Amino acid sequence: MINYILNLLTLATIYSIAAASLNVLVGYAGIFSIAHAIFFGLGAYAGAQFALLIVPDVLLASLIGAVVSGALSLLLALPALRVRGEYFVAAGLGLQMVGITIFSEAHSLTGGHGGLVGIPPATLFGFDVSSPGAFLAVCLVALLLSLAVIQILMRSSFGRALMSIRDNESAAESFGKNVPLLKTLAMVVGCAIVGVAGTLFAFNLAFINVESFTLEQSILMLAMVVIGGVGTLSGPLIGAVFLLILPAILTFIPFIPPTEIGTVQQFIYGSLMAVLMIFKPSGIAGKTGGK
Amino acid sequence: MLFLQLLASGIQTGILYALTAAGFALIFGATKIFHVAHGATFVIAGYAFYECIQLGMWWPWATLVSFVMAILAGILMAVFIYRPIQRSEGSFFTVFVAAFGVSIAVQSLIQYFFGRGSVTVSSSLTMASEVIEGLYLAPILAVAIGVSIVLFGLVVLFLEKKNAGLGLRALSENPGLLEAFGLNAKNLTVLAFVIGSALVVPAAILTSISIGIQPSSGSKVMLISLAATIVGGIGSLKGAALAGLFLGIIENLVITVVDTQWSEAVSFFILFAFIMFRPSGLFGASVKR
Amino acid sequence: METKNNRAATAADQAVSALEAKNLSAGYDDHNVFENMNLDLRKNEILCLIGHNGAGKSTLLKVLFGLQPYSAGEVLLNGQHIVPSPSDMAGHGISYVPEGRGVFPGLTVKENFALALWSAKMTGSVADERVDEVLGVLPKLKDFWTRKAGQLSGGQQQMVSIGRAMLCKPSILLLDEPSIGLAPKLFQDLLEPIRAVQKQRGMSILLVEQQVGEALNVSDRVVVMKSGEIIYRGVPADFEGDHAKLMEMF
Amino acid sequence: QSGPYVVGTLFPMSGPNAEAGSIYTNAVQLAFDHIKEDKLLKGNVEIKSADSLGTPQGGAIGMSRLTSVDKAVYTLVGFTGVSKAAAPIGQRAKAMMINGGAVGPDLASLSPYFWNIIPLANQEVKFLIPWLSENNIKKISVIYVDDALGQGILQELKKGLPETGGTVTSAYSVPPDLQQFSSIIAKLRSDQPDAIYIASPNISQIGHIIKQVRDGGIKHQLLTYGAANFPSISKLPESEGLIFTSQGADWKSDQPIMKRFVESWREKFKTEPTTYGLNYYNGGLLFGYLAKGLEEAGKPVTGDTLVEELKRVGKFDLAGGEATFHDGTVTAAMQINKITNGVTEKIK
Amino acid sequence: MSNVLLSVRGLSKNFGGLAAVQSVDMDLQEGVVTALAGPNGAGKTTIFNLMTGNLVASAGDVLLHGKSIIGKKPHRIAQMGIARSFQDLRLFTHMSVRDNVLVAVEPESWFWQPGGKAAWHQRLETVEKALERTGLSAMADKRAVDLSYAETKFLSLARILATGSKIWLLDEPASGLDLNSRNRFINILREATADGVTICLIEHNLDVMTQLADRIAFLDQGKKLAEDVPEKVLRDPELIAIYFGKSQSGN
Ligand SMILES: Nc1ncnc2c1ncn2[C@@H]1O[C@H](COP(=O)(O)OP(=O)(O)OP(=O)(O)O)[C@@H](O)[C@H]1O
Ligand SMILES: Nc1ncnc2c1ncn2[C@@H]1O[C@H](COP(=O)(O)OP(=O)(O)OP(=O)(O)O)[C@@H](O)[C@H]1O
Ligand SMILES: [Mg+2]
Ligand SMILES: [Mg+2]
Repeated sequence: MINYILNLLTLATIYSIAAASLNVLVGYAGIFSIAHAIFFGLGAYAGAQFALLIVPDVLLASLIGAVVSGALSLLLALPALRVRGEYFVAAGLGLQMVGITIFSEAHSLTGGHGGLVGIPPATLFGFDVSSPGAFLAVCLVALLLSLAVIQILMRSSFGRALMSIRDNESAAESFGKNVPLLKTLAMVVGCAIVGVAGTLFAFNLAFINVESFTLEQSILMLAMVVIGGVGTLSGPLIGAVFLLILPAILTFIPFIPPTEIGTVQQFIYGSLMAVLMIFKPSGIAGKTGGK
Repeated sequence: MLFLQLLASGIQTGILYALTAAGFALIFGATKIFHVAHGATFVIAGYAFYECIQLGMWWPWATLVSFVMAILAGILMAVFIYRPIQRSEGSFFTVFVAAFGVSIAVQSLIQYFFGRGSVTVSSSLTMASEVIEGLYLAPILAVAIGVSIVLFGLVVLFLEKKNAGLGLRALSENPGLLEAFGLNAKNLTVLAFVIGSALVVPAAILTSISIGIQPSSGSKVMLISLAATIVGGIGSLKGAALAGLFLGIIENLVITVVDTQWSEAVSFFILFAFIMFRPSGLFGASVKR
Repeated sequence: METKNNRAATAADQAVSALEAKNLSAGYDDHNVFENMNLDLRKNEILCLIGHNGAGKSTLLKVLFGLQPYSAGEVLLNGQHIVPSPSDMAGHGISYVPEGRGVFPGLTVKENFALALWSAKMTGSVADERVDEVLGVLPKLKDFWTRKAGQLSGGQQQMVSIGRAMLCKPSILLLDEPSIGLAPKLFQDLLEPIRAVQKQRGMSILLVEQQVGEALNVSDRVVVMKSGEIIYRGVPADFEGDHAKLMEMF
Repeated sequence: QSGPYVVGTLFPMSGPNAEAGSIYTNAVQLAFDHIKEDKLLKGNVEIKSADSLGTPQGGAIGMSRLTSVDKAVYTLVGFTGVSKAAAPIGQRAKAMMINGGAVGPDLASLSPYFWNIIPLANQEVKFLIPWLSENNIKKISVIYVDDALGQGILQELKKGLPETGGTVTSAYSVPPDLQQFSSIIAKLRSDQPDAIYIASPNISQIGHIIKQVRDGGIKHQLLTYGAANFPSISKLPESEGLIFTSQGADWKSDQPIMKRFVESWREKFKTEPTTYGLNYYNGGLLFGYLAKGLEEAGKPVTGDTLVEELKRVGKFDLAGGEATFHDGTVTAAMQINKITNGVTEKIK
Repeated sequence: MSNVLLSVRGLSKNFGGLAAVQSVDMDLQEGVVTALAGPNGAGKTTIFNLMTGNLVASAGDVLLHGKSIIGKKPHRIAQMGIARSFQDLRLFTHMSVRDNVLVAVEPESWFWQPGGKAAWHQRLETVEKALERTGLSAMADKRAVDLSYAETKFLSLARILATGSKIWLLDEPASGLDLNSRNRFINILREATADGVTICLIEHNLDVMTQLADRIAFLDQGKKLAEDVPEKVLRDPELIAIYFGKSQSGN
């Protein structure tokens, strides 16, 4: 039991990092990205290749994941500077679909559909940290660091500037905000952090392939942020834990014939998502009432 | 000849895209609701038709049932999902996530009742024969073209001749003001969902005949509809339909130049390019930044 | 103030109320904006409703038109109890011009009008007649008949909004701050045709304004609202030249 | 000490591949029903099902749950991505895993705890090639998904065909979720191959391709691998004449185990049995044999002892005949089938 | 003649065929309130947009302290000390009132602000002062969307107050305010001019205009028709006919 729980918690922690980083884009900067799984994937592939080829040090690999993902986020920054709202959603969709195809085709980097197998157990400064408990601890530290970074940035003038851009771009400009630059920076920060999450994910699963970086995954991350509460610190964590643990709990429902478990689970899962949005539109941690 | 053949299959694919995209564009254009569950409506319509045929119903009746089910699904979603969310602080993404939840739930319901595999309605319409040398066409292409032109014409006529079209445009601009005009924004929203959902029915039926339909078919439909809506220009029904057609044709023609595994990605590459260089789409008004 | 003399002749008319709020209470989720509000708009009068920002004037207008629910009290139309809803009110010949720009910016002026005609269920020659009459009163509208309303300047949009409200041959007109953002001359130009129509065939107007001077000039009666309560009922003459008295009310 | 033994199943129970998941689950269930009827084991067997969602992450969570919460010592898995993600977790928990559905050649040496009770796809192709040359089928076009399965099949064809005078004339890679093949069909028509080989891990996709190829007026011979055993392919009217390889499974066999399997399957599920069903049935039976051996030897039933027992015994009487393992993979007889009038018949 | 801070020379803007602004010359003198009057659609807002870089001029020049700022990005121009308000307010709706103002005090937003704690306290003090002066202190923690109409108008002003800019461009800042609030508003602007702020004001309300303006520039159909002290402009019969109307509020 304990390993299962540790494993779930590790995944929940990794997704919390991912959701928190997406919240930087969606909640603070008003950049509606539905291509976040691509950057998650970039981090995962970069970190995994580093571990496979050089050294499976989780810290170094995470840094590599962050750098690669952060650097390539400029791809998405381009349309973000040109369009907003639903147009940007569509741009993200385009990137997501093209990105997935590239992941499947770039065999030498990603292993194609077959993926990268046998990612070595994680080490940290030469110590093995691959046991479920130790790895959870590593992930928790990464989560705390990411949250600290996000919190410090978002409470600084940088965060306020992002929020002002989110609320009204032209007014932000007229108070001296360099909108394109700030948006790009937000994009880089958010994607670099999700790159770390991706690397941790690769270590955790020891195997990655495109199936983990699909549109569904992007939407799942988005759902975590929205269900938890957009623009709040705790929201993405609550959302991540909720959406990952819920299906796990549903598997404990007795009396469902094994062939129907999946269907029933998915039904409850989907309905809950809709119902939650109807009754808690600003998320579990979001402010309710008012306008 | 390969080119002609690809063009023909592109048109057939494109027509299906055009119909679903027009439905999505109509709903999104009028209500600003990002109706992700449009794909679910498509699947419901397809299965309704399939089940009726299985029960031995005459096809026009099955078609009718399919229309009823799709429209009903659209209305239920509009009234019970979107309306309550929009009434409170319904941000773009709240609606998005709720609609996504609905899609999952619908998909699992269909799985539960109709199984998980792909179902196909057999029909001789799909058998291709050589029309001129090297060009194989199936009667369903003609049916698709005919049906789509008629249906599309009807919708356009309805929107233009009746004031409903005007009402829907007004709805997209300012639902609150519509009430001040003494009109009912709720009813107009439902109308948008009725027409938009009805538009997917022929596409769903044609798909269930020519390709087959399965519970998870909805997501592709939704993605292409969304892409076509943007490429066509938000708010333009004609734009979305033409863009759908265009994407279908490109998807087929493109394999003369790139490997087949890229053909689907090309649609989205085009979408990306449009957003970068012509965000207003083919027919849209210029985009406010 | 020659209007008042004119109106005195139809005093009997004035005694009959066109639209009446009786013990009305309304507000938003967390607070009541007004309670036990009593107000009557009499036949063929222009009633000016003034008050400080947030007094509840717009809320009252919305409640009367059915755009906003009320929690207690009743609304009487020509002495009959009704539950207002926008589509019914339009059917009863009541028009409402909201605060701000009351036009659809993406539709042409013509289309804005078409929408209003649809709402009033007017078609064919009846509709044409109505349009002709409104264009007769607001001839400037012809100049931008086929332009998108959003491209017009603020004043022109306001003109469209008022013209639209007059289309259904309203017997009651609810006007919420028509002057915002309008050049002073334009505001006067706008009030004149309304007055003309009112004189010609009778119409009750409830006018909410912050441009108190101009508004009082055209009104028959005045009501002052403060924090959801009516603190003064009278005629414009009460305030003539007495700026201090007016200031007190705010 | 003697039970209840926990056996896990890790199949996609929702999503596009859920059809396979429910067939697999049924098959496993059937095997354990039979084991119970026969009182083969002293201890009870408890089956725990986890939904892999058909994705690696779902597989990892499910496997982790099966090993750590349910304490499954023996888990039946399917699908390549799921298997790859589950294998390290199973290995860490020292739980034995049996794959009866995925046929990617790279599954052969995933882990010492991971065993394939299904011949991998390259074996099937090897068996097919001689038959092709016998029947004068030389030029082959391939529609494949670019994963381990597709690559394995394509490579095997490219290697094997020239030896018998054939060639791969064209190969079209498709995304695994593509449903619309009109453009590829147009190309196939101009390629003029003798036969078209379809290599996709996605069952409904194979069905789509077959239907659309036939609708498109292409009359060439169609070939595929054992996936065609799924009813959604074999029952398709367009599948008439389809030729596919599969492991040897003679539904009319007189072998008592096989006979019982076929009869109970027909009775219980009202469908024809498939090789996948057979494999997972065998996967269930295999556990019965291994656990029985351990019970008799007075050893505890754990992943380790099960693997040991398998290596020690080496040969098992399963439905369809005697099975041995090589490279962590069962070596089984192969056969070539043809669908005529909706019925699958062995032609070689 | 006092010091000219901001001036435009031959400024023109065409929207397609429409000449919204046609070679306008105008000077804003230090400490002087210049009202920009004119009928709806005259081009007043457009001139603001040209000055602040929100629109690109078709011709002409904008000079700040004698140096051309044409072609510069809006945020650069804002950082050079020009603050503006918008006709439609454009508040940061989902941020608190305090943060709305704080954003305005932090012109260059990198990951940090220079100056450490001392500067931070200084900025906070600036914010509190601006809130106090506009009477918003009590609702500093409310979100901007939850404010009432009058309060939003004052918040829009507080943001500008806090920037410390010496040139303010205000687009109909007092429209829709009641008599009391309007007076309060006028007083704040008067205090600001006393502190040496230069204001350019678009306003349709004659009370506000006459109480504040030192000069009135009159615009019609994109052209500047007159610029002079209020007494003269308000008496010009031609302008009365097209703009001020008959019941001119002299009182
Ligand atoms: N949508 C709303 N939600 C919550 N409170 C509101 C809403 N609209 C108005 N209010 C509040 O209701 C009260 C009355 O507002 P209302 O708009 O009726 O005032 P008003 O008299 O029209 O003021 P103004 O002169 O500024 O137009 C105010 O306190 C305002 O803050
Ligand atoms: N972005 C734009 N595109 C096209 N035309 C525009 C645009 N902005 C303004 N105009 C036009 O330019 C002219 C001047 O507009 P402007 O907004 O400057 O008027 P204004 O003097 O501020 O009027 P108001 O007092 O009504 O606010 C108007 O005719 C308007 O329709
Ligand atoms: Mg009001
Ligand atoms: Mg203006």
